[in-house]
Amino acid sequence: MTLINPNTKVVVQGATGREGSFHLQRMLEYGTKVVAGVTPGKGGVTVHGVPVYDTVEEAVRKHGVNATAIFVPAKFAVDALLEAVDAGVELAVVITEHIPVHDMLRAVNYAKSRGVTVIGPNCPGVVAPPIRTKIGIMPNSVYQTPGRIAVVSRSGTLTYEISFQLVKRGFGINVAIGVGGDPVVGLDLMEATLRVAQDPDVDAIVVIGEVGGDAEERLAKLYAEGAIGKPIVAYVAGRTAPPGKRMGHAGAIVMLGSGDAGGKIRAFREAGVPVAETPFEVPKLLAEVL
Amino acid sequence: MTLINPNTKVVVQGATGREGSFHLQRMLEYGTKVVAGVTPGKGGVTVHGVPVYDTVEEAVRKHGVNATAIFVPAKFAVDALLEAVDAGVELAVVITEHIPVHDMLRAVNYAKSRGVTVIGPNCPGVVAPPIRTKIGIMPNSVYQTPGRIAVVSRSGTLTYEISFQLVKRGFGINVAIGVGGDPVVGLDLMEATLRVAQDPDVDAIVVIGEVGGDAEERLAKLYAEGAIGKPIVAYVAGRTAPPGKRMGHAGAIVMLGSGDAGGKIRAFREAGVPVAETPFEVPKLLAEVL
Amino acid sequence: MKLHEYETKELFSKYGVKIPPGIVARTPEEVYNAAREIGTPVVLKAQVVVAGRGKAGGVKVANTPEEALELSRKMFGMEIKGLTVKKLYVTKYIEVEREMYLSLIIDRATRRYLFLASPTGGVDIEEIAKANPEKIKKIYVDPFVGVREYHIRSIASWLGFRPDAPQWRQVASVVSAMYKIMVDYDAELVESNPLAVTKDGDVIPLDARAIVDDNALFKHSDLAKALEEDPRDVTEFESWARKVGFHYVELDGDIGIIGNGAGLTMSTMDLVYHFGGRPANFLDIGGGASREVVREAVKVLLNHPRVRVIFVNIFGGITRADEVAQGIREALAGGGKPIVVRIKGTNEELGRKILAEIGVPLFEEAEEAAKKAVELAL
Amino acid sequence: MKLHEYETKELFSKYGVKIPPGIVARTPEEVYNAAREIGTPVVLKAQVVVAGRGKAGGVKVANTPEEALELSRKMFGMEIKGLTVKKLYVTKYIEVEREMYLSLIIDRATRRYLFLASPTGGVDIEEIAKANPEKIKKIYVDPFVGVREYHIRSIASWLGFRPDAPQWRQVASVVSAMYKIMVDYDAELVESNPLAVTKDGDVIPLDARAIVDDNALFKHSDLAKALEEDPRDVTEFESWARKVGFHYVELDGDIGIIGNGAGLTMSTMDLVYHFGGRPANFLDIGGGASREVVREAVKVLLNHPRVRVIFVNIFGGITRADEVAQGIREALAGGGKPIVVRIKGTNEELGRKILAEIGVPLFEEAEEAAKKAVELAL
Repeated sequence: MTLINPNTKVVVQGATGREGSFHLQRMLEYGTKVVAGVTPGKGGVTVHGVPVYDTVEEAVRKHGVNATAIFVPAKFAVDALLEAVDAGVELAVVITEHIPVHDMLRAVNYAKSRGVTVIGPNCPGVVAPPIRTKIGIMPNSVYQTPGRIAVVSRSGTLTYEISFQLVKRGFGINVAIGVGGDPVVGLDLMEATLRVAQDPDVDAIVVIGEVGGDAEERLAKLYAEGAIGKPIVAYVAGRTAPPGKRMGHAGAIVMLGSGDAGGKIRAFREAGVPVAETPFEVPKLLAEVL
Repeated sequence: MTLINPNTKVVVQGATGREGSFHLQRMLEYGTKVVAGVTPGKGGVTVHGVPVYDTVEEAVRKHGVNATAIFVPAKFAVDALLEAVDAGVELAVVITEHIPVHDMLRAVNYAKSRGVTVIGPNCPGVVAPPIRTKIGIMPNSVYQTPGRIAVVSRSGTLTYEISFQLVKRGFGINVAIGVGGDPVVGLDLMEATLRVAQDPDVDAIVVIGEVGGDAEERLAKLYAEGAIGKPIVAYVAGRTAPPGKRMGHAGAIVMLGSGDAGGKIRAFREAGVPVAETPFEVPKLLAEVL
Repeated sequence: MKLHEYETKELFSKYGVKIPPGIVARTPEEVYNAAREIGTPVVLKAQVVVAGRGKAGGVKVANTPEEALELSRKMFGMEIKGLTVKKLYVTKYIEVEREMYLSLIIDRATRRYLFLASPTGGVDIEEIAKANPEKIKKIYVDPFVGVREYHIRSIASWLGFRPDAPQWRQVASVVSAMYKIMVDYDAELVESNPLAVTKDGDVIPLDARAIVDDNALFKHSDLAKALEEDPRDVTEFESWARKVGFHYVELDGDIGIIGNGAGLTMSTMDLVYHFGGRPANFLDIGGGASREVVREAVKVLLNHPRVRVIFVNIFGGITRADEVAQGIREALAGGGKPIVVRIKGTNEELGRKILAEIGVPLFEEAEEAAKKAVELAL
Repeated sequence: MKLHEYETKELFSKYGVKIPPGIVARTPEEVYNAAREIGTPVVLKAQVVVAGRGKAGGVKVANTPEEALELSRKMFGMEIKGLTVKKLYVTKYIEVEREMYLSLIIDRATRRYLFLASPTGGVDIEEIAKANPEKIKKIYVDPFVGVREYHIRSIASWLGFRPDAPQWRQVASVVSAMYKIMVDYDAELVESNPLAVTKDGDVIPLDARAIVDDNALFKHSDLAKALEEDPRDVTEFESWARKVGFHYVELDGDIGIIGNGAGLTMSTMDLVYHFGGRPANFLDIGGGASREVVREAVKVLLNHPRVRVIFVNIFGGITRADEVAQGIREALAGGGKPIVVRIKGTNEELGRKILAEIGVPLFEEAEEAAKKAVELAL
């Protein structure tokens, strides 16, 4: 499985907060091994039966935690991530939105230098139906059908939407990764796709891009070079997005003349990747490439 | 070969300086592929027939340089190292002494995060007689006899002295690495020993330690755990060094009660590593362990 | 947050870069006085945060204070790409020998800072990239390393200077200042275009702009205040919507779009367009939006003069469908426009029930809903 | 460079840590005035950069200004571990509830900063490590990350405080200050021992010391000047030797040692000791030493009152043997002491020849040379 496996033990940072507590419960319900929570100063309480500690280090020491889901507010999220990296987790999923990009730039570089994989920030996380493990906020109801399709996306809700369409048409999902909507993310669309492509249990990959940056173009180039080795179906949101405007996601902006949806769609098609016109066309194209 | 190989192509940073130019010539004489020099603002001249450039990037682009020997003054040495890292070298040997330790701390961390091996600072470099390649300042005359002994040392001249004794008693040298006398070095005595131990062409390792730090103790522990897998003979300088005093090398100081020669010798002996009483005893002990 | 030219130049100046003398003027009288103080000829530059203001008549040279007064009367109130000119930057006219390009961005792929440098500038980087791609050099700067002499060396020599040239240190000063602005002010872009070599041989940022990370504005109260006073590139609706707390972008159609999540909302716009409709806006209520936010979102579109139909497309993840439904119900209490709602997700059934109570139709799939919205807007 | 207690505390204070009121005094009169100004009882603390000054009588409590005057007369000029007391730090006497330990160093193995924290302090870290190793907690701080709240949390809770205790923020302030001193002043050690909880419940650095990286003194002209004015832990010979530019450490024997390279020089000392002699010093002429430096090195030892024999052991790497030989010849021109010279290396033959001209014997091997030196010193 990409990123997570049956031994993944999760700590929720910000476990006593509204969102942290809510999603901690959803993760437990889904089947995730959420073994600890962390909220500085709240050590000693429990949240949905899960013990909460003051530090990640304690959670690691007492429960062998190796992954974290970060729900703390933007101003404290980078510290939470760095704390998790220093405490020795292998995977950090940063759900938090609105983190200053320069702070994340440094944190992501630091995490990488310590061999820690970061997903997000501003992301829905990762979910793997075959092992019923979710680190994030995807709706459990959508991810009930295990299978051999990987979904890699820059979006949150659009990922659920397309996953829902896939399941509805009979596809099962191996893993869905929302890489996050910020300009700087731990693993970008290209890198995440490259990772899932290496999983022998994945037959095809659905890639959901959007305006801004050039991860889609870089991925198209890799695909054309044969580096992916598996069929890809793409969808790119934002054809009607005007240039120079930030479309909700901090990373969804056409800047210095690059990053528009048209260019991305062109790059995919030229590389031989079919691109769906609407989210609902994705399952049809997927059936064609399999 | 550890660290260097027949494809190692060297740039000398500070090539037009007194020491840089002097040792560039000695390296060429020894057989090292010194293909470029760098001195900002002096691009265009040649030193001993080697073209000099303004930037390392240019040297890399034009000559496929993959290693650097840094001879620039202490105030500029960290910049030179960072430039080489960013230009894409794989190995950087920093000869320069008196570099502020905090600056080197950051630079060494950065180099590591980019996958670059740093030797030094304040070191004699690395020399491999079997492939007649030297990146550093070791006297050529000492390293004329290829063989299967590795020498790893925190010292400069003491390394030559002991290498000289080895050769005199009929041993050949596979590689000699002076890791540098500063508190923070790119590869410390333990790490360098671990590297040479993995070389199938090395039969035994001579380790030369000195007061300060705990690299010798950590190495002894590794050896006791069986992680080295090859015989080691050690020598530790500074039994008569008083505590709290810096013995020439910035790193040679007993601080907060740790780092004295006695403790290191004890650690080696308890781990089963024979320790020579004088440099001249090293060949004798080596003969015994082989 | 997009900084005006004068704001960006003030930052350059703060970090030691020589900039042409300039004064911001809000009235023709201020322009006249500024022109007298600075000494003619002067350049009047419309402070609007869009590219290409020169071609649109937003930059004029005046040879006397009187001419400046006259010209400024025509310039104030001008519309340039939808933005009204409210401020003119009156600057000394500088004779230029050569125009160069220098910008600093965050490179997403390498997670490093990236300088783009070209010895020829004055036109957009896109145009340079098209006409002379070989002229653009990329110089990467790691955030843990910062700008060093070797970066400066690389940039200054690419721009065409020798280490012994007097311009070398001026380029160094510009490079250092840009990096400091970038880091100290959480900028996403710092650009000088043109970075000019004057007839006098000086290197100066003749024009400059910067974009600051909105997520970091809490660290920069001075900028947050400046944005409050001068929202610059947003319409009234955009400004209002952002104050409520969600992402809003004005488009030119008549079907109002509300979605949760940027991707889904864009996709909803695209879908409307795909079926022949024209989206009026992008309105993302975001993850974890409260009932209040949803209510305000719908109200915005109810009050929007161009919006004829509202299309709410919610696929619930972190957002709870019942909250959305309650927000819609509350907004519609004060009268309405045709609304098409599609909800799928967390607490979905509860949400459906709430909406059913007020007679709002619900769609299972966005595709059908989009078709319906387009149909209603005809 | 070792900082005095008062210098270190001034840095703590600069970075916002509350320190006990204190005045540095250089004469008994200054002590008297300081005691009056601060208000008795006061503590008189000898400013000598060695550990264990308390046990050696370097710390005294005075209940009146007169008692302070009296006590200080005995303390000025005292020798503590070879260093003369020239300054007393007169500080407010503080009643202490609990003594803790906190230091910050560079960890060589991990290449990170490392805090060592113990809830019990007041004795050397070595003693804590021996008696209660489980009390020492290690908190690593990466140089690219710096001190963050989570480090502070880890330290403060280990020292025994709860987040809601008033001492929590005081510990945070001490931790931040120590890190800033470390980084801003290129320190290799910053230590507060004891870090005290006073009877009033305040956390204050009751004693503090720091060591600054000598290689970084060029960045800190204030410290370099302070070191110039008060060389603190060096004898006159050491001071002189360092000014010439090489590494010199005083030992207590009679065989003067000159070597090139720290390792070889230490090994030469050890060798002399091994054969029954007693090294008088460590003198490393370093790599690339010039003829002038060698000459000055030999001269130092010629003038050294305790040195009876000089043993020069050079294995040439970056050092050129002919330069060494010429330096020795020049030094010996003014008269001499027995010298044993061993040179091996670059330009070796030339060096040999030069020495032969002035009749100085040359040894092939350091072992024979060491034996000869020991023999000559008998």
